[in-house]
Amino acid sequence: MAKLKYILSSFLLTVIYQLGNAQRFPAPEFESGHIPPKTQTIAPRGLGWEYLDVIVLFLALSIMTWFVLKKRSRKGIFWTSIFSIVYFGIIRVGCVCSVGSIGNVTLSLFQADYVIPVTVIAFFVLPLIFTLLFGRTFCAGVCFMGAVQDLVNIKPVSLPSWISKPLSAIPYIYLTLALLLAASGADFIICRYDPFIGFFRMNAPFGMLVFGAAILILGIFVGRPYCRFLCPYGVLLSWMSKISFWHTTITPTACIQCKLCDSSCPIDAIDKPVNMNTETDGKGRNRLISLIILLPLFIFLGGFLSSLLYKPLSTIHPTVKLAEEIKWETENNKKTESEESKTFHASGIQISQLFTDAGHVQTIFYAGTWLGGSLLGLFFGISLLRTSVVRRQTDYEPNRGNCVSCGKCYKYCPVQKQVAEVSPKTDGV
Amino acid sequence: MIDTSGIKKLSKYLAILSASIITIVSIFMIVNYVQLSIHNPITGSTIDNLVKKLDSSGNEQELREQIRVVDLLSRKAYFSSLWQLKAGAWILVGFGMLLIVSIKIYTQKESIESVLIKKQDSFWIVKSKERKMMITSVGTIAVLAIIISFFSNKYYDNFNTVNKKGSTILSLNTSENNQEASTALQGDTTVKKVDSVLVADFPTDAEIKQNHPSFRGPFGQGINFKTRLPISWDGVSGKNIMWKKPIALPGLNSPVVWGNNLFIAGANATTRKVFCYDRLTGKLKWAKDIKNIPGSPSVSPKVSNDAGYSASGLCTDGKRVYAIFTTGDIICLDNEGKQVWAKNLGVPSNHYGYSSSLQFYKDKLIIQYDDSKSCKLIALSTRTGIEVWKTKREGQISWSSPIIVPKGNSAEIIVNNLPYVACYNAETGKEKWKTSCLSGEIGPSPAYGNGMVFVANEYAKMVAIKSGKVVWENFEYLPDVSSPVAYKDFVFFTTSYGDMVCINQKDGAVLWHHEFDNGFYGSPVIADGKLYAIDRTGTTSIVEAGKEFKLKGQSSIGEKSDCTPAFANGMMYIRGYKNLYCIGKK
Amino acid sequence: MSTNKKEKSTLKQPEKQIKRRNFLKTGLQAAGFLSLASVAGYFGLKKPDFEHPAKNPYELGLDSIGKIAKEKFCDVSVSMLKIPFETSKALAVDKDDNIYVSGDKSILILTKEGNNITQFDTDITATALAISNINIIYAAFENHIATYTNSGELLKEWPSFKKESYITSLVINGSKIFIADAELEVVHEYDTDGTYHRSIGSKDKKQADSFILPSYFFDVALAPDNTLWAANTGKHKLVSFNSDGKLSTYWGETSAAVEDFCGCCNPSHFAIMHDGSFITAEKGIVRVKKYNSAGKFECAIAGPDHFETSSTGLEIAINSKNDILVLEPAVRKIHIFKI
Amino acid sequence: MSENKIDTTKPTQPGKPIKRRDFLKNGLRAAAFLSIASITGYSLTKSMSDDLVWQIDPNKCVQCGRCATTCVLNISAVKCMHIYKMCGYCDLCGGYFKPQVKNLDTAAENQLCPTKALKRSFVETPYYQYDVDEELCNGCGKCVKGCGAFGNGSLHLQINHNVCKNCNQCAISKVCPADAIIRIPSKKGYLLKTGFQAPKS
Repeated sequence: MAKLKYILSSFLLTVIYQLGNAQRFPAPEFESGHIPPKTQTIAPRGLGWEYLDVIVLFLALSIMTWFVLKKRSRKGIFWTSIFSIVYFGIIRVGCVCSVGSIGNVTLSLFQADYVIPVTVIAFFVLPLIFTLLFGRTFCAGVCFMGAVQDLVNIKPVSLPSWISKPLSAIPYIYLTLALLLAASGADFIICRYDPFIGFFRMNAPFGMLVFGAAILILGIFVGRPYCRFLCPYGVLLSWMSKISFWHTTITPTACIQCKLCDSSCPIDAIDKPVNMNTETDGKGRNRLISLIILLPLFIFLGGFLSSLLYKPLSTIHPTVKLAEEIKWETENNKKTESEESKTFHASGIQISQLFTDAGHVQTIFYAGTWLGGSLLGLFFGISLLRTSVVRRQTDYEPNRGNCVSCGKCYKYCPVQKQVAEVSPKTDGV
Repeated sequence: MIDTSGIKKLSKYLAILSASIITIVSIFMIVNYVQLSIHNPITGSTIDNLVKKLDSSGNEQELREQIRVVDLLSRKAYFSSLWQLKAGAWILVGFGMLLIVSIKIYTQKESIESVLIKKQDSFWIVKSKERKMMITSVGTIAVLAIIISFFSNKYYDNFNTVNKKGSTILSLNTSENNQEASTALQGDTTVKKVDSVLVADFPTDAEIKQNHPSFRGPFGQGINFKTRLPISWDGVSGKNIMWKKPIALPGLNSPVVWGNNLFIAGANATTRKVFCYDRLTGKLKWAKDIKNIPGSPSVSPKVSNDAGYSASGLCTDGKRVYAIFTTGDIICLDNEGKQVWAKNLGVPSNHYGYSSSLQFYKDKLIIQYDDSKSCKLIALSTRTGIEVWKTKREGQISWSSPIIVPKGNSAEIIVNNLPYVACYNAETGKEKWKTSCLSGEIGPSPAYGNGMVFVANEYAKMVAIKSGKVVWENFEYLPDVSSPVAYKDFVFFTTSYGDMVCINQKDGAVLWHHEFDNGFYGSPVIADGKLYAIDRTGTTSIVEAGKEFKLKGQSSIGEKSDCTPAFANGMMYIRGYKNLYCIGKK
Repeated sequence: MSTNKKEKSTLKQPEKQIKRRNFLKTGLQAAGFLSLASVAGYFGLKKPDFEHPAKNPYELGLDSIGKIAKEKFCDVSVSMLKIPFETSKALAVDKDDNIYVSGDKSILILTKEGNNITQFDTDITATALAISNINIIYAAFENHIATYTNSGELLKEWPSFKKESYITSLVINGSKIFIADAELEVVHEYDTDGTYHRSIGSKDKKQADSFILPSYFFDVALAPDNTLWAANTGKHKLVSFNSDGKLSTYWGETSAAVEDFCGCCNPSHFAIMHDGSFITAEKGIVRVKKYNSAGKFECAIAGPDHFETSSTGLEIAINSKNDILVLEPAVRKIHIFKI
Repeated sequence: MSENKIDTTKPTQPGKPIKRRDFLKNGLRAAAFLSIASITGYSLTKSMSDDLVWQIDPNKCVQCGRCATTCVLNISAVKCMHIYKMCGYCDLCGGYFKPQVKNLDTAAENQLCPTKALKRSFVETPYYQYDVDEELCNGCGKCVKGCGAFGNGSLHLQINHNVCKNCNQCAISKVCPADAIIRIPSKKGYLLKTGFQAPKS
């Protein structure tokens, strides 16, 4: 790969190089004493911003957490999210965001020659740690994508779980794909297909604008469609949140079963009370057992099926794409007029060299698809299992995995009101 | 009460208003965009056509005018449409916000009590629905995956190195295809360009320099172009030893490396083998038994221990590897170890054992074939093994190896024997010049630098030759087994008595001399700007290749070695008597 | 964790609702699967189309420019001489058609078949060569001139010109020698014994007879009628001077068309045949062309395909048989064209 | 991954299971912390305090025109930069004029630049100065190609930090046929061609 990269160079410029850097036209001496101007370059963007971003991120997270867990104030959460839209979205135009940083971190893990800025690592890690401690307060509104969707979600409609459950498998697939592509150095799809960035840039490929708009319009009714059904970072966060040390609750103290919050959650992340002993005999247990037995099969199938796709997937990688083209040329004994092929032939690299490079890439994809696929299989198996498992639950509680601590349910809880009236200083945890 | 209702009305109207504006604007923008993408005035061909017309029809003034007008309009159109897009975007954002706010106000509920708690399926029904849904959707995805793979695999080739099935076929037919293709692609460019610029069946000089294709590295000149090389290791403690593999058969030939393949040969009186290792893992990829070659003697001619049955270095051009043995057997194998061609050049009568190493130039395999009867320089076609040219040389037997001196599109081959140093045209085998200056039993190969050839031998002298004319001579120190190497303004060599000498290329003056405890048989080589010299005990002395003697380090593999190391980036390969070592940075 | 006790009764919904929901449900399912199928179809059935790659809307049609139409070539027979030099600069022939080449700090003399006669070293590579009728070699070394016998011994070192002078071409006219100085942008006229006569080409760049030489390419040659011709490369023109050094005629047009000269400093070299027609060499678009004595384009002798793209400074010499010798340093060759 | 299996509700049954669950949970927390820490640690070993910016390696660029067409901005952030010290100030400028140009004036029919962003101004015989109007330049690279073909290659495409949004994944970098678009530490600033010495004087 590296070899390919450094040999590739423009034909015309190699021409100049062959001239041994001898200039065709020497610099003139002006009798009129005209002084040639300096080449104008704008000073490169200062580092200050990048580190400021990290600090702001940290502060925003802390404040958000405070509002969520201590103050339990939806207003506070709302305004913090507005702030992050303004700062991270409009002022800093959204790059780099924590969601996208997955790509950079993965690449830094897998590609030897890629150095990753510390700030990007910070962006990746801070939300994870916060979530592991306090739940998904990042999603509540520090993430400007979430915030935007929260903003537009005017008429929330609750989706029946038989729609939302299968859809929520997409982030896993997306994440796996993103990791694979980033690790192989092919692309950062998360960043490339970020639906909202276009709005903040006021500039985007047409397709992306349409996609973004569609998601926003959908978001008017369906709460946070991107967060729930696409966001790959959300997967990691939900894992963290599930085992977080602290997490927000609907009610400040004890639930009084008033059912008022029942449909208050725009993203259906409230677990309703369940009393056990409800399934008809045997069925459940047998299914459970059979599913547990089937789990390895799921894993294998997942791996196998996705490994079937490694070739088409690998063509996303430029090297393989080029190799495909050159192979086609060698088979049909003609030249495709594409820039790629022109550049390749001008570079004078051995075709065999290109093919071996492509081979290495495909090997990565082959292994990657197997691994990722089997993981997907595992997730599928587990989520099936969880549909056959019941946990007794007496109160209305946020589902720790899915709840984004947006605090919209607070105001529905009468207890909260009382507490608020009794003592404005409420204790959330 | 009334108040709020009033606000609500207002917000309602606002919402409707902004919504309608948004729709209109976005429609405009889409139209604009589509126009721009269908016909981009900047890239449009109208002007070009007009200009063509102008060129053909002399100088029509009105045509010029027309062009100017069109140009102006098109640029106007382009930039204004871009401006429209930008403005539209701002409008959309503004009214989008307004819409959201107003709708929010409009849909505000008086009180939470108005929330209705919708009836729900019981827990298990819900769950079973979810389950069904999941299974069906995942099922469909799986089916789709199968369909996709079924169709797509027709279109996509397999370059994968793991999937055995594809790889061998590929690596075979590419070599053929390339040439057809590249010639086919040529069009009317001249033949010269076919083999230099576009890929033919042999590597470019640049590629040769990226590898270690023959004894003493690229072109056999003893200079390597690798970096980040190890300076300290220890074969006993295993420090910086990436891997260590026992070698099945003895041999004094040095490893050669191309890509991830490392080749060595080994032989005894009866069996001869070529080995291919994965240079990264040390895994033995294959070992090819060299036998039943027509004309090959049943038992190899007697050899001395200092030469052995496999002293001649192999060489590889990345597609094929070539090996020659004391029996006069020469064989060409592909990277998978399959025999491409093989022949016997006639058993050499050589009282120590034939030990000249192979070299290649473009598609010619260069063999210095000296024995007590005659001296020949032979070039075989690397692909077929058919003789391209053969040059009989004056003089007597030698044990040295040829070096290649690339000269643009051609190259020179420089060869020692007794008493001549001679230069041949690599294309034709024609002798360019010849100088008589050596005596004794010629072991060391020539060195080349700054347009000068440097040769030396024990009981003779060290001579610098420029295009056939002797520039200077020096008798002070002389190499006997190992070969000199010319680098920058210096010539370095070592002796079997443990001397390491640096000589000034300009005048032949000894710049420095250092005496090590043990003698050298393996030739010193320049790599990463340093001189690597392995003495007979297997200790490598690393010396800065400069005008002062600076010892950079001394490391031992802990086993005897008379070979010359091979290099890849960050790695170094040493052949000991028993084991093959890969040295790197752990 | 799961248990298997009797299930509590669940609320029943009215028929309508169920129907509607089922309808909705199936609809949604169908939609979802369709979208998936379409995605799959796109990826699975999409065939990579290499036949028609995306064109570059901003393509600058360069390939067409170098090309010379077949019919514009004159029919020539080509042969080649290899020369040993890494870098060669100057080329000349004497009246017996021996070939003189300077390169690698030496001067090499070959027979017309290319056999080595002699080679002798010089301190620096000669930048220009001229051979007098009595086979004395006039060699220019950037800013001074030396004369040698054709066996290589030095006859005379001329006092050097201005230090920064750079001589790119010499031509001998009986007892006179014209020296093209690309740095001073003039042609010096000397006697062959070294006495200065005059400098041709005015310093004032406004004047028509001033030379504009952006780089060290400045060739002079002698027409059969002994008029001096020089290449005003900055203006893409060939100019001639009468015996008292005044500008008499010129020709040459600027464009990339094969009939004209383009790029920097062209024609970089030229020579005049015995019938007075011009042979010009260009760099950038590397080509050698023939013009008649009036400067009208006749035919192309060799186009870019014949030379290395990078080739510059194709020195030209004409021997007694009107063969055209073209030195191509980049490939260490002398091309010999017979018309 | 196996977090998924874990029961996350407030434990309500008495006795052992609670302990078990909490134990398991703490274990998982530890695991999570460890994995985060290790990933961070590893990437930190390959980190740098500086930030990365996108630049074009002018020696690789082949002027395929995709900078103009694929940048996420409507007018690409890639601009033509003029390295004046490399310029020959020619009258017949391969970057300014159409290849087949007859008369060397600023008339539209002779100019190469589709947006007329390259300006030509007379200095003295025979020299002209060429300047780029970055407002108009859309980085199509036509002039760069022309200059490279007939001139010194003093014009070359480069990404303007001021315009570039520095996307985490530059859209152009993925379609560049020559892999010329690379990340460099921001303090390096610009990858400008360095002028070579003129043979004269």
